[in-house]
Amino acid sequence: MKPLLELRHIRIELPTRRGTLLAVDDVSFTIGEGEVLGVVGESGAGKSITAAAIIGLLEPPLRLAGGEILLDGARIDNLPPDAFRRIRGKQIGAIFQDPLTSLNPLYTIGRQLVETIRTHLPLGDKAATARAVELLQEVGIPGAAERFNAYPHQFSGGMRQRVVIALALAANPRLIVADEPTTALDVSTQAQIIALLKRLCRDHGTAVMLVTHDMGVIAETADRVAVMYAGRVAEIGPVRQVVKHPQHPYTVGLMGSIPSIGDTLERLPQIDGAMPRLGSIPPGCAFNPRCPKVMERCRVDRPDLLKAHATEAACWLHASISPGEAARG
Amino acid sequence: MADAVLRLNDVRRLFDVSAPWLARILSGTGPRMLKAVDGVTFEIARGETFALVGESGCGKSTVARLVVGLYEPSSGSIEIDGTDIASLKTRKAQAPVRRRVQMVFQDPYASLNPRWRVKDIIAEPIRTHGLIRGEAAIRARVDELLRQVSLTPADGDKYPHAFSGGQRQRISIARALASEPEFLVLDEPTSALDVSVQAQILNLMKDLQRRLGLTYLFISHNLAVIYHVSDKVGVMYLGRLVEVAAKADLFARPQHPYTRLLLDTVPDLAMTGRERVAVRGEVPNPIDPPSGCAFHPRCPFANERCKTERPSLLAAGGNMVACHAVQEGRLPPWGGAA
Amino acid sequence: MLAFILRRIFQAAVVLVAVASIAGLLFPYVGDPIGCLLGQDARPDQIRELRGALGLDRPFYVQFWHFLSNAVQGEFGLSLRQGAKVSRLIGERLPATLELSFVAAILALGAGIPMGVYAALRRGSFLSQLFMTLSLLGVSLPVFLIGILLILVFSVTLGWFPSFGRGQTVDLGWWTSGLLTRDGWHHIVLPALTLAIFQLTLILRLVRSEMLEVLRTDYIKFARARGLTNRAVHFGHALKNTLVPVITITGVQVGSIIAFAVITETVFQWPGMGLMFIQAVSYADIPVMSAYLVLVALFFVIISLVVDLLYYLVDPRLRMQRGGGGHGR
Amino acid sequence: MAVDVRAGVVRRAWDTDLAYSFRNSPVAVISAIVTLVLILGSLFAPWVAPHNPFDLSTISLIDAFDPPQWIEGGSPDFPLGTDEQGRDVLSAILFGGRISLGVGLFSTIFAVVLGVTAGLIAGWRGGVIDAFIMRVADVQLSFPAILVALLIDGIVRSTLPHDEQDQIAMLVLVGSIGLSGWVQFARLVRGSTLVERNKEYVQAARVIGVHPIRIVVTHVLPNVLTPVLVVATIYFAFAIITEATLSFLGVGVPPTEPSLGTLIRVGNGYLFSGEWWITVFPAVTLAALVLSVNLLGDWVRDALNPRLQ
Repeated sequence: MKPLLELRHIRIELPTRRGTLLAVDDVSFTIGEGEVLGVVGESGAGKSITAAAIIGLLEPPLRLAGGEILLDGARIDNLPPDAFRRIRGKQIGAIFQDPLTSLNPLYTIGRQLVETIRTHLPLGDKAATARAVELLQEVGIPGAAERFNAYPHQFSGGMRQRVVIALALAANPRLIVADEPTTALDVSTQAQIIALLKRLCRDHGTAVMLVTHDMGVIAETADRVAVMYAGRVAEIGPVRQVVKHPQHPYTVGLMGSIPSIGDTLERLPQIDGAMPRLGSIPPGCAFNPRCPKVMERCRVDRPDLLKAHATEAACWLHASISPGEAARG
Repeated sequence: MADAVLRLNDVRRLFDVSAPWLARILSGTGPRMLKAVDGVTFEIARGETFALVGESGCGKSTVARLVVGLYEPSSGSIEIDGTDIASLKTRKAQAPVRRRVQMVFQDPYASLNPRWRVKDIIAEPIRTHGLIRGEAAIRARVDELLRQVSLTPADGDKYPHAFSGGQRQRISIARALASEPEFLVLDEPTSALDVSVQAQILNLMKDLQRRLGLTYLFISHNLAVIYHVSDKVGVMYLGRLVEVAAKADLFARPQHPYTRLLLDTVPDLAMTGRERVAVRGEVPNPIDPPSGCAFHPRCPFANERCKTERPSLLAAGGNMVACHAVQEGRLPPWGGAA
Repeated sequence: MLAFILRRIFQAAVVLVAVASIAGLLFPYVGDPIGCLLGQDARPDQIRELRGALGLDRPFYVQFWHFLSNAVQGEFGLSLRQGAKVSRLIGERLPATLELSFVAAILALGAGIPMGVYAALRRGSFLSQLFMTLSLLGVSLPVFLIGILLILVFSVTLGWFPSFGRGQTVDLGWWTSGLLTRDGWHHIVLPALTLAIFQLTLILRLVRSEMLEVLRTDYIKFARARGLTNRAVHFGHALKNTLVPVITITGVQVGSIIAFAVITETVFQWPGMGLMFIQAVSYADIPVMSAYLVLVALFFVIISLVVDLLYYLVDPRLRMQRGGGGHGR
Repeated sequence: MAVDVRAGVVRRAWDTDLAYSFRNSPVAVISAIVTLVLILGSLFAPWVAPHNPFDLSTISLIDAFDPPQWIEGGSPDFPLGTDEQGRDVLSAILFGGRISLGVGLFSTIFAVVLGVTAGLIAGWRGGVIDAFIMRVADVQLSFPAILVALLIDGIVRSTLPHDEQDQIAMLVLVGSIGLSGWVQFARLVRGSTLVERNKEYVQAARVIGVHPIRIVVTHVLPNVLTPVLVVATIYFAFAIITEATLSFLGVGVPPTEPSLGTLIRVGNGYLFSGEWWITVFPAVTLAALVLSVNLLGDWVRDALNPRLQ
């Protein structure tokens, strides 16, 4: 089966005066029809930049320097700007982190919805308005018809994020790229928004790329998860496998360092050090200075994703498991 | 509990959020006060970690700032080591008491002056209180503090921008320790950090507490973190404490419906497939909180009494709970989240 | 809304009273008009007589009260130099200044705002770089120098436009207009251009930087992510949000045209209030100076009131928050 | 050893982002050179200038209205020609530049000191003091700076006897231009102070128990100065323009010590009779000076803007 979205060897560069840095380095993954892919990683791992590249909104001076992005098997990364614009909103919707700043404060939410609908769908003003109200109802805005003419500042944070979701879904896209959709919200609101997103995408058959640093959100929402580290995918696989049986030492450390209610640990298992800055990524495996299982090879050769039990991990520990794969490295 | 390091008695803190006077006169509204902290009472015993948990706007950070003296309470009293801070009138008189209470802030990027070298940042409390005389001695103490938080003396000569978030938080901790405090207020010290770094900082805090015999007031919105670090927990909602209990009791037998709601929202990392109660509504505007029990519009167990009469914090099942439903015994037992 | 307007009017009144008070308080102490009027070798009895006639021998507070109560009625006494009523002098000079300022303001706004928008949207293009270079030149050239250069080129060298005076005017009874004759338009070109260039460059730079600021916001990024056309994003969303800060500062700029008219009028011998003020300053003609100051303050207050009202119309957050008991967030 | 340290400092300064952006901006380099040449030329005018325009014994009316040397009738003695009194235009420009730069510099310093102090106090203390300072600023802001300067200048001028006026004319100019400009610094600093005051490093200093005045001076002040530097550069250019304008209007420096503005005003009278050089050369110098300072200001603003880095 052809995947809905496919990233092939994506490379995103950040030119600076001290040379060109690699913000994202050789990232490949796919998202299937209706699938929820969680992308998790610490700040600076490149997950948000990857998301921005998919919707074609990399902020200069960041630039897509290599690789291909395919939607339904057709390349979209090399489309002219206006053709890419037609895909945004229509095929790929987006949700950003901060609902307080995502909406234009000077226009009513109704106007912003109708505008989006009419940009992508052949509907008249009346029909678009009706659809907008319907959408507001669907995302759980009480009194949708009356709130249609309200301005963003008249909504609470959670309600605004619902409006943002309605905007992202306005033209029934097949994929939604959600970049930290709950980070700016209160914990009790976060749960509501995640539940809503899950329900809507299931109902509409929309695939989701869910970018977050919160492993808990991924565990509850995603089908598969990609763990990013220093601009690369460290491990990717079914969410249950990655959470319960992580294969990459980084994922192991990451999962171990999350405190959980009910544990009896006096100290949390910790990974020493911090993720390297873009300018100082070590040669070989980027994780090697922090890795408890580092080998000589890790300092020289960079591992690609290798089959590791039920997941794929970019780690030489798994080279022995599939020798054929390792030979390439 | 004889040896309470910190005691808050019915502390209130209001902020004036009134419209300009002319607008008030024309629209016929009176002055509006935001009750950021509305009658909070608790005490912290020596060597223990007391955690305050709640969502944004619940007043937990205001409590932290009241304790360290960044705000004055509008009413009520704050005692440190049995001394009522308000009884000390001058800055000078307060200084020896204040020195013993220090704070670590949330944002590792904003909490260090970007134009100061790390050694000067850490030495500031030492110089301010004249704890050590002589530059060489001060430098030696700074180096010792840097080592204490797992940094190197060479780091003292750098500026904050050379450090990652976790390292900056270590510098913040070193600065707080420089005035030889016995009590630290930790205001969301790890919420701006990545999880792997969070674990490092939490471990460091625990090590320091054990080694130096520190007492902590730990503030966070993350229940898992609180579970990991605390001995006793207070749950705040709209400026009031709704439940206070020992950690084991609170997590095993949460009484207040809001505590239960919070526990219910903790993501299920173990993926047990547990069905959870749908959470209703959002935190209301603290400027005009709901009447009676502030939680009643979101509470599945609210009745007429809850809408009019404000519950007070009373003992119930080993916990202290402010809830009519709990006191009337009409709350179902907790099904258990984690 | 009402409270907002009332507060602004109240503040405006405070400004006016403050300016009038400063004018009234300072001038009795300032200079000695008698010396100017009678010359160095006047006899003491002549001086005494003139002081009495002008009311300068009365106690200070009587003079001040006199000044204030007259000022409220628009009466500022007699010009010490010309012996004519100040109100009449101003009545004669006001139309010239207002027509000049009006034409200059139209030029500055009409060209400055579109140029600023263009420079922001087509950053890096040849034309926008040309605009920016020219604008820097405009900011760097003192107004009087622009005037001199224009005279040098268009009057002295090319002989296209006259270099001084207002030309032929039409007397409408209460207003003498130069805008109704060909000759009048011929005369206003150079002074209006002089006055407009400096303001135009400021407005251009302001609009550009505000627009760039807005283009960086999350809601613009989100509008792009919704797939809206560039046209809708730029002129629907960005421009309106740019207006909010631009209106405020443009108001101040337009107001300062009146002040810069002082310089322009001097260069072009334009028979307006500014020229009258400069002459008054060099003769310590107190009534004329104070009248001019109060009048300028009045213009400013009116302009800032208009600005506030515009601001109010553009921004729904202002419209809602005051008035009733709307919730901020 | 000492040389090593200094070389290290230079190398580190050369390696900063600021120096890098300077080296890579031809506009910044050129405008810095122009500014430097004009400043040095004015500073050392008595040694650099071919004549002393104030030494009456060297001036002869016979030399009046000489055109620049490359035009027929010009003389190599007066490279840019002479004015109506036979003074060398080039020398007059160099000496006039001293006045313009001096007034510009000192009035900028005056405005910065006054504005930064007022802004710090208003932003830090808040409440009634803040409201008072800001209302005063509002009222003053409703008058354009040039009018305020004109007014202050006019008032002082008319309260003083004529013979004292010329002596303190410079002081009055510096005072009036400085007083008309403090507002923008005060507003800027107040705004940043309000932001910095709530930042956690300031709160940390308060928790430590540092004295408030010490906090303002050692913590807040260094962190609000960057935008002040940018605005001060641009204000320096504006102050030069204002001085020139006032002198042009005849209320600036006395004609015995002409600034660039005075020179332009005097020359303006001969524009129609064809002696364009008397006004054009001072005008070009003034424009070049202000333009290069403005360009430098623009560059500093962009270079220090963290978002553009």
